Amino acid sequence: MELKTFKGGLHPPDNKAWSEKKAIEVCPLAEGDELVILLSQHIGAPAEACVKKGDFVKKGQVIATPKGFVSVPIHASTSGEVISVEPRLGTAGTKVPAVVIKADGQDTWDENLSGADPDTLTAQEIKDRIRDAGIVGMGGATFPTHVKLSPPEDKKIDHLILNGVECEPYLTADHRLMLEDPDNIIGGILILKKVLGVEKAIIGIEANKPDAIELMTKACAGRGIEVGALKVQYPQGAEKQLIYALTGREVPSGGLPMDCGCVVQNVGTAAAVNDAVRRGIPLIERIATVSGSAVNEPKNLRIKIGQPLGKLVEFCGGAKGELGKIIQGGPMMGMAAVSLDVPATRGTSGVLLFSEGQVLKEPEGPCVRCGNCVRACPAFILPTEIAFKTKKGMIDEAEKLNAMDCIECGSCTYICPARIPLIQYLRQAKGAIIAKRRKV
Amino acid sequence: MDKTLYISSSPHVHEGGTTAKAMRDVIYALLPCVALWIYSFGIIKPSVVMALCIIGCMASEAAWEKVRGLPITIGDGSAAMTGILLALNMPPNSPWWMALLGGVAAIVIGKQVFGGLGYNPFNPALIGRTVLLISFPVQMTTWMMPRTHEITSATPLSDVKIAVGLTGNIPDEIKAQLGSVLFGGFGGQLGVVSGFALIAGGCYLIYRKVITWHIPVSFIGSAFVLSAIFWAVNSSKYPSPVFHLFTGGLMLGAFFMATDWVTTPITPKGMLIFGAGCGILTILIRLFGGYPEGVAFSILLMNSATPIIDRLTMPKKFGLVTQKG
Amino acid sequence: MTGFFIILVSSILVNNFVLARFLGLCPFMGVSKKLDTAIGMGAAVTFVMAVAAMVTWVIQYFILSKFGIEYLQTIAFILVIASLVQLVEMVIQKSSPVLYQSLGIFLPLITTNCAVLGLAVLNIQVGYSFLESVIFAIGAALGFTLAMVLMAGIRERVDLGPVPKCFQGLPIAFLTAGLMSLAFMGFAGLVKG
Amino acid sequence: MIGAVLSLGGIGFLAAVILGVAAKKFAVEVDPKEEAILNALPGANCGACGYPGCSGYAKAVASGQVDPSLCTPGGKAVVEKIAEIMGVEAVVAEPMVAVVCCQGDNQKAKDKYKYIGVQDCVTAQMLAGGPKDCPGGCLGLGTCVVACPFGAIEITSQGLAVIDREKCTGCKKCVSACPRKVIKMTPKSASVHVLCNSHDKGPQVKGYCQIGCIGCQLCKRAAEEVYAVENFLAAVKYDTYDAEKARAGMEKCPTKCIRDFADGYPEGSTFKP
Repeated sequence: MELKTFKGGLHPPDNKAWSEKKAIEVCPLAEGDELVILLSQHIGAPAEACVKKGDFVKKGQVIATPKGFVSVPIHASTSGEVISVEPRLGTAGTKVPAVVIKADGQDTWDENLSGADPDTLTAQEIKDRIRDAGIVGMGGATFPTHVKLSPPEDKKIDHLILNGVECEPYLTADHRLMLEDPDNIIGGILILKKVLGVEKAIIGIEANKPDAIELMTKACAGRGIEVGALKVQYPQGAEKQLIYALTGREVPSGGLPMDCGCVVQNVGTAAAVNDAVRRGIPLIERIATVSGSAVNEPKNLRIKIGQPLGKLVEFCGGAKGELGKIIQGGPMMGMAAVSLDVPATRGTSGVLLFSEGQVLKEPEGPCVRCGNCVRACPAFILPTEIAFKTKKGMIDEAEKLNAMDCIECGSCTYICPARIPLIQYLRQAKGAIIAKRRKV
Repeated sequence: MDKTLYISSSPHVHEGGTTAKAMRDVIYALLPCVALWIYSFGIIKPSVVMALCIIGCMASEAAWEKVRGLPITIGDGSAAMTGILLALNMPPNSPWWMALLGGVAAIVIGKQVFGGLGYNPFNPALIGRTVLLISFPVQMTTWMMPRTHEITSATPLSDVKIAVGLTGNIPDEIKAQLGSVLFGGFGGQLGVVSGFALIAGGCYLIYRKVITWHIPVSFIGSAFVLSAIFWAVNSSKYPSPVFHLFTGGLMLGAFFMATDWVTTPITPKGMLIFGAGCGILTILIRLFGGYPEGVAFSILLMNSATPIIDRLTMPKKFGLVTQKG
Repeated sequence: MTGFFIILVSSILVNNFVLARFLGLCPFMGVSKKLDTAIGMGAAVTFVMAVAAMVTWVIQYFILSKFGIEYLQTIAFILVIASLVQLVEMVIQKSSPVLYQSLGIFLPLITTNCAVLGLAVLNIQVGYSFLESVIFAIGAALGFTLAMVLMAGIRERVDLGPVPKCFQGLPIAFLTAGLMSLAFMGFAGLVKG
Repeated sequence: MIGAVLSLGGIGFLAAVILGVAAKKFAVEVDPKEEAILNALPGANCGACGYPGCSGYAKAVASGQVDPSLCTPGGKAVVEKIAEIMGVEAVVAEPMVAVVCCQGDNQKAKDKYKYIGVQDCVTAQMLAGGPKDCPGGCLGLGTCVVACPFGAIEITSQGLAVIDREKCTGCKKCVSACPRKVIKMTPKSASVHVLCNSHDKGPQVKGYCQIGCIGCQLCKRAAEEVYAVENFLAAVKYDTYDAEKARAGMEKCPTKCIRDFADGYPEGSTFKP
């Protein structure tokens, strides 16, 4: 089969072998365990807590209500007592509002939850169910799914694209999900197709997961869903690059996928949508890969939102050697965490533990203009020039060099021989440009 | 857990390359030609020139950085690389002081006054060579015959230039020898003795992804095409393209000097333009200019156009293409 | 035709006014900090040179030679060129304030620009015909613009680099110009003219 | 001879006529006031006035709709000069200087992680809220140093930003550059300041900083007129500032987070009072 791809990018060693053959295990939750459920686990306005200290909550019960359209409710991941509603250490390393639940060990479901047959629902009813279940993009960006499913009237959507690429090294959560629960994903895709009213749905999968490609192709046969095999190339899973690889369309600069008739959803999101609509289960669990050189036993886990990262690592045999860095998500775009006390969120696609020796400590050298970053950049901008201008405070120049088109995939920084943290300069430039635009 | 962890921006992994590693790769790629060069010209003299060039470069870089209170960067190998390239551009029988002076000029005027590695607009080794050529034209054009080590001022390129200048034609006896440029036997720069070693080194660099194919291919390609046109028009006056490719510093220039990271464009399209410019200017200077050899000048000229080329060839950002479908 | 071509090539590359004849260094150094202004300055110089070549040629052959007062050449040329530049300055100020702002004090500099005067005098010395002197003027101006544009490109980069303090600004610009002129020496002998 | 005079004179006359006509035709009006004001301004283009550069401000003032006293870097002399040009009364505001309200350098304050990356506070702040455990403390990466158009800020050998009170002109560039809002504007006449920016409670502050304000109120009790404590952080009330009393309160501070700059700048600084 001919493999599709995009222009630019590179191919880092994927290190997936550590966990790709490991079946998903449920990360246990014991009586008395604390779950720290952050109130802002999605892009958009944070939810507002609707429980208070001392309340007893059941699994799946809403504990925080959305504020505004781009926002989703938050649910209790297990049954137990709310022991506090206070700022806790969050994903970003700062204290953010959270609801802390002490598990009672019973894991009792909220009896008000019920599923429905999607065929009997209207598109709007399905979207409401998706929002009420708190579903957000499971690839890590955590953008509320119901918003993505509500394009403005004038945007004609004709493609639904499913992201099963998982181009980040180490991560195998989506891979395992596709292997173990294809029906759930396909059920979700059918629902999403109905909501969007599109004919065409394509699942993009990188060629380093031949078993998943084969299985999904078989499972999708005759159900109006195609499987597109993609070349192993980072960042194949970035929205714009994925759309280009599968359809040949380019999302206009500064635009959204819907501007070229596409909606992209992660396969994990599709599975969550299926759960939410057919069975009424809100988004309180997800699959995450725990891996890295400093983990004893890399695994794929089904985790509860709010479990501290430390618990997940403990279940994987704990950390070994000297721990240098904790990464939430993949190594290319993931965020480093301050400690293992940080709770898992809806966006936690993986937890990577790097040993001290793996931490990149080389100092930044002068740019030698090798052009590696230019060739690797999938957005076709000049990272080094922008970084240089940013360093000199020439934000206007950086803007002229299309700094805003950076997708922050990290390819430039990965390949830079001078070890310049280009992506940080680009973020700095983007921040300054946004601030400047707001001012004017 | 009490240990303070590291936090840095993503990505948390790296391809593993460093500037120093790449410089070392360039030096490795040059080793075969260096060995051949030293061997062909009688081991001792060329070794001294080579050593002094390298010492001149590294010492002046270290001294400059010491005086300015900057970290000493001779460990990254870029000064050594400049020294090697400079030596390969000099007559193997150059006086010792010239080798040292060239090294100092290359590093100080060519690189350090601009702020060191990464900021120099011109190729330092070529600055060193050109400064020497203009200051000491006699010594810089006194070549040695390979193997016999006979002193001569003649190179194939200058023979052709003088002959054409006098009679308007390439004399038959020179023409007869032109076919053998591939196998050496002429005095002059490096291209003569080790064309194939240079190609091998260049291929190694492309394989190691230190350089890309763009500049060598467009440099050699454009030089070949242009000289072939002239040759086809009048083969009694203009030498053959093969002769052009394997004489003088063309191969060295195409693979090692015009591909210098710092002083050449960063965009692939810009690299093609850069290489083509180098090739065309080289042939024009060789055929019509006052100097028999134009590689160094053409690369320096294109170096000065690099910022403009970069600006004009800025890639079109993703998402600017008109909609299909 | 080949004659014109040779004049053009020779004045742009071989005998580049800035990098080979070292004329007009003042605006070359002053206005080559940014590419946009360099191009604007190049255009202004091109215009002034072309017109100056025409006017001075006419004055030389129809006034100075006629009355046998060639010894007044320099002063007459300066007078004409100065008023010409004044005129250009006024027009630019009115029509393009942005260009006027960025060219700043360098516009009046063309007034006493030795490149323009040199061009006028060279034209007469070499004995170019009217058409030849116009071609020569355009070539010289294009060469000037080329040098300015290349220089501006390099300077935009060099000025942002960590140049040692004592070399910052004009010193490094002169060094760069020197190295460029070194490179331009490669054109020596390219055409005999 | 006559020919020479005539021909040169003729050329000159012709040129003069053309230029004269052109001058009329292409005349561009420039407000002389604007130029005079521009000459009076310091020319630092710092933006303290809120206009893009000195020329922008000069234009605005010349139009008569903008207050001539907005140039803080220029101080009294410049304001008076501009007022004179414009023919209005000069109102000179009390000169202000910026103060870094933190003394938690890398010896005294704890880090919550080891930061690797671009040496810039704004960028570091984006990563887990900055390496300093204290949410308000100075990161010491020098974004303010770059922002300062007057070279009045240095990073001490112990990694703390310090502002020279003599060189500071009060342009507020550093205030807006600092991502942690640890730089505050204070009257130049006051030399005693509370150098802490953490609103955390006492025990928490003690946990990460030896020299932070713990909100103990001792300074307030010693000099009620000069000190206020709000949200567990003491502050000097500059309206009722009094040097004597301020020092009295300062001496009571158990963590030494109050400093009189007359006694010297924080440890490691090269500035002299």
